[in-house]
Amino acid sequence: MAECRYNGTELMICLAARAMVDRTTAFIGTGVPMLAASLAQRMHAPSLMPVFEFGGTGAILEKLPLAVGDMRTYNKGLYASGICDIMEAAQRGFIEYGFLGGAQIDPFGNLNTTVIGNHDKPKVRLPGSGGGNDVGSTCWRTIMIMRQTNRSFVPKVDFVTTPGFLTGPGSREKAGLPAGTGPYRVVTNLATLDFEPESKRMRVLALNPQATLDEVKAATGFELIIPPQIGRNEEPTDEELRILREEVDKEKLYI
Amino acid sequence: MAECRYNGTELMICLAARAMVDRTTAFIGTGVPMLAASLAQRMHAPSLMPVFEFGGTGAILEKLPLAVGDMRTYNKGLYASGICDIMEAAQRGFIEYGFLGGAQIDPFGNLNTTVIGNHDKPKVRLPGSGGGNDVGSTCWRTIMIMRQTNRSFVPKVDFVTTPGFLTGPGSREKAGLPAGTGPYRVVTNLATLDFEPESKRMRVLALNPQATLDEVKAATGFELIIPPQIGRNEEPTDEELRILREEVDKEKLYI
Amino acid sequence: MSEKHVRILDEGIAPLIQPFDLDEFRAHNRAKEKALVDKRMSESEAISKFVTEGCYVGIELYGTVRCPMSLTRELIRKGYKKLRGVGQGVFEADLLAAANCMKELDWTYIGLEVYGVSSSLRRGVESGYIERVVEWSNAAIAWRFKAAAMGVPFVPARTMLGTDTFKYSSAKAIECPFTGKPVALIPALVLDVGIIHVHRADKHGNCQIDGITGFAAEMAAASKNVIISAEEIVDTDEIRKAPDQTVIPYYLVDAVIHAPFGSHPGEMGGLYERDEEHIKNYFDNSSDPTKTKDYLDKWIYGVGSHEEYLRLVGTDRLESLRIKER
Amino acid sequence: MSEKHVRILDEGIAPLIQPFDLDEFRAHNRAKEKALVDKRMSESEAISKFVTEGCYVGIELYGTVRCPMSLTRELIRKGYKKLRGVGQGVFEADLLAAANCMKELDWTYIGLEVYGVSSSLRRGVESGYIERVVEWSNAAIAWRFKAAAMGVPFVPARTMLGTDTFKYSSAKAIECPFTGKPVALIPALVLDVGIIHVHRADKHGNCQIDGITGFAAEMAAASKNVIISAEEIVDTDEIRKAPDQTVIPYYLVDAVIHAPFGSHPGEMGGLYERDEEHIKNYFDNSSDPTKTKDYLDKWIYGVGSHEEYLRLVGTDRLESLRIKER
Repeated sequence: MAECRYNGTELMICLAARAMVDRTTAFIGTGVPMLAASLAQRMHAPSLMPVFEFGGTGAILEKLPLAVGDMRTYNKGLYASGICDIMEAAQRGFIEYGFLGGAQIDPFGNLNTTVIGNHDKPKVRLPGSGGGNDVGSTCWRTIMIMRQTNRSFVPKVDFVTTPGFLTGPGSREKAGLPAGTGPYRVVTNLATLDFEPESKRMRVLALNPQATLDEVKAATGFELIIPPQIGRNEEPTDEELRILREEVDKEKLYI
Repeated sequence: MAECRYNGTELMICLAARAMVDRTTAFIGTGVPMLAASLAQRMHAPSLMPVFEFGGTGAILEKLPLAVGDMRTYNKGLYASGICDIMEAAQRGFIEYGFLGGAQIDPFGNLNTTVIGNHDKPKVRLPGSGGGNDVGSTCWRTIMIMRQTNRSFVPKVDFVTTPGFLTGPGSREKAGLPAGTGPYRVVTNLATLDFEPESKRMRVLALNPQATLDEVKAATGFELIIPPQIGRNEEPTDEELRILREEVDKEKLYI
Repeated sequence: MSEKHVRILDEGIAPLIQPFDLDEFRAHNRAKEKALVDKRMSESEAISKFVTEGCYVGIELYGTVRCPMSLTRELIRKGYKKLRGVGQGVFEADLLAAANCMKELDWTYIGLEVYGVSSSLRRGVESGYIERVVEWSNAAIAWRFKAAAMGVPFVPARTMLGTDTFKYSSAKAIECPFTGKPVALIPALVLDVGIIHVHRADKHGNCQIDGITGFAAEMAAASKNVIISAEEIVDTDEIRKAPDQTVIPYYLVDAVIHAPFGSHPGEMGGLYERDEEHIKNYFDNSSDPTKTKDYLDKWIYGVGSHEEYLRLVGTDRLESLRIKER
Repeated sequence: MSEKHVRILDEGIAPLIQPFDLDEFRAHNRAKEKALVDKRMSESEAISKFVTEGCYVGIELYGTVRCPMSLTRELIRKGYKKLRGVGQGVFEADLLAAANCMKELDWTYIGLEVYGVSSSLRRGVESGYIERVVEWSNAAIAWRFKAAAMGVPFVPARTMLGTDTFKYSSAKAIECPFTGKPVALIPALVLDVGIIHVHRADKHGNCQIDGITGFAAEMAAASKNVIISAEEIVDTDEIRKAPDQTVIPYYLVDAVIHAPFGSHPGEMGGLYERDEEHIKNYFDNSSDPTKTKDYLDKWIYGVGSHEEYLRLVGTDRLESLRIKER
């Protein structure tokens, strides 16, 4: 790449941040989602409300949490409850954005964080669902953040840990998942992807600065929907980078 | 009656109190149950733990509550929660004694506190179940406290608000109610009654001081089981009466 | 997919007087304001804004304990005649019945505790003015709120079973698919409006309650709109100092009313005792419809606001109820 | 009685590794002590008294936050090899796996958050030492506790549906008898032993927690026996001053251990920060089984008690972690 004003993680944080709308709620996991929400709060979404699965709502994120249950998740917060309360609020429809990552993703946005290989005799045992399945089931819009390679973007995940659009249109509702929910964006080091409304298959929405469509295709193990018009993501602005480095992660925990 | 050392309410309170065992929990409603539990605590059951349905556990009953949710129900208490928490503790098997009253009771200890006459066009509309059905369903031993007349002790209640032994042996379990629960005693102005283990029908356990078996029979609208041996309840002792009047209800709210 | 089944063992005969649609409830909750905005308004504004004729309302806790009486009086003043709602009350339910505000009730207990049966409700039901009464137990009603608060269609229970309370409810009993034993299913109750009185709230609706919480958290989460009255309005910084004291979070709340002595003539734990003389006077007269009307005329229709009501009660009387020490 | 049915739409293939019997749980709860008795004892006494080989244990919250580490270390020292339990952990779960204590797991997330995958658990599962893993989501595990805490066989949910997480669980999906739509049923989980660390407890087991409560209340109520460790033992009068601060009531609790810095190397909200250097050192070495064993030898097998562990950590280090101001 031409210059190193920012690294790939910083870019993904900025792109994820831009996907969030003000005056909504965001279910925050450790790491990139945290930074993205915090950046969004300081940019265009001052009233974005952070929610953490072990009970913290409305914290002032002076220091970035190291764990989804640590004391920073309810620092000067509005409400410190517990996991049932938060998960039930999500199930009731109160949480707009959820963030997810995974070892594998398929064209319908289904995620695998459980095993590579066979469940009962796995090649690699991964951490498991955690809150992932709940976030993917109950939040209105899930934003996936992943490095894009043809080993992780696969035609069929080894294990559907967290529901994307499952087997296609209507299948979430048929399974009993709440109406109108599902994958919203996939933010990668190469592009932002969304899901074509009819087929619910992954589609290229915008390429990252310097990335080419061929690079994106090569890093995907299945056929992406390529619309006639593909956008181009703006580079992180100086202001975004300054806030990210000096305010959001001033302890340099993540970036 | 020969002398007026005590009135009928005081007698029922003393009899109900004596039915309770130390180191157990009691689900307390307003009025007589409150006084009985408080008296038991001061006599033979210092570790009887009072529980109130709106959330109070382990209160020190310096003043008798006027309502099951008032501040006296958690005065210097150990735990102030809410109705779901208390009802769930009862459903989990933590509450030994429940107290109930009613407008009608039948031979199986089923209680009516809902309507006299037809439900949809009632002759008399009564307060309804409240916590009664829950107490009668989930506490291990329910103690009914009622004035005994042949209008209230009836062959069939107009409405089964709260389950006794329903239609007889096995019917509670068949309905799905927790095993081993059910009516334990009926304390009246005339006698203490229990339920014959085989038939689950009401049986005379002991006559009150001065009461006769004929009086009890005359005040009952169905056939009672009369065992070969019938006990005689002891009169309230001077100590019981002193504690009841000077300590338990020192504000003279109920007696 | 298996072709297995579980048996429905029993069904209450009453229809749901407030049918629920969880996806519609989710969409409603999604649209609610998530930013911290000032929600303070008067009782009159809040009731006018959120309570429409015929809607389904719930009032939290018992009518003599931490009960939103200033909002109950405003409901009556507004003249609703066909409200539907949940009856787990004492004084406030009796007043609503006395003023003929209610047409349909999910009922658990409506009585006057130590004072016995509620005369106004008896008259309402026995006369047929109250057209439908559906029976529940206290736990079942609380669990109906809890089911809605969880965002699920029902919760299982081991109460209600085998009784007429079940028969005249809208509950069902099934064979448990895990144990094979019968279990009751208590359906969710999504309220149109929940009305709750608390010790403290900030202007955004973050609420604190001292002592027992009754079913405040569950009902707030089960309601499409929540109206809060509070003894005290505190700064949000006070909330942020102890977020574990928040019982109802701001995002559930739509209106915040500052109502000191808002539970009068009932009590407020730690702040003031109930006004026994006022309550007893009401109850002594409540068996007489004319005297009941006189009470409504004097204490509700005859005053325009909670402030006027408090003036009518009188400062000396109110001060005498205040708890001096803890 | 109707002859109606509802369809079972789907069933997870895993058996319940901890089958439950609610009536037996009720009988157990009935027999528990209801009087206020002194339950203080050491970690060693508590683990010996309540944890038997093969039993099902749960450890509350994440392993770096308010986690009963002194009790976890004692579990390992006691040498159990066949425990079954619930995996929703970080550091404590990794240690239990490193010491080969666990044979069967209800699993939701076992990883090291910012540090990634848990090496010891990976080895345990991939080698087959851990013989059975049943999958759940975080919410599902919490609701399994909640179902047991409610005394009911399941709670409904709208998560897990349609996924392999569901398929490899013991959940079921039915057609809701109220709405006709699919809903997941999450079965109750009654634990043999629940282990929870709190800020404060009295000697009878009444517990207070500052800040978020994770799933402490639900797990305590779902456990047949509860072992509490507490940063501070307070007089019961302190509990009685604020009964609304009690998160776990005494009657659920069987053992109370005084364990200052009991969450070390994890954090304790408001009291001390986590020991990042200690944790990072462990994680950096955890991919190497030999180095992991060295860690266990030094910090667990090499000390006889929590007091000795704290001496090994050192007073200066501990004091440096303490939060000075709020």
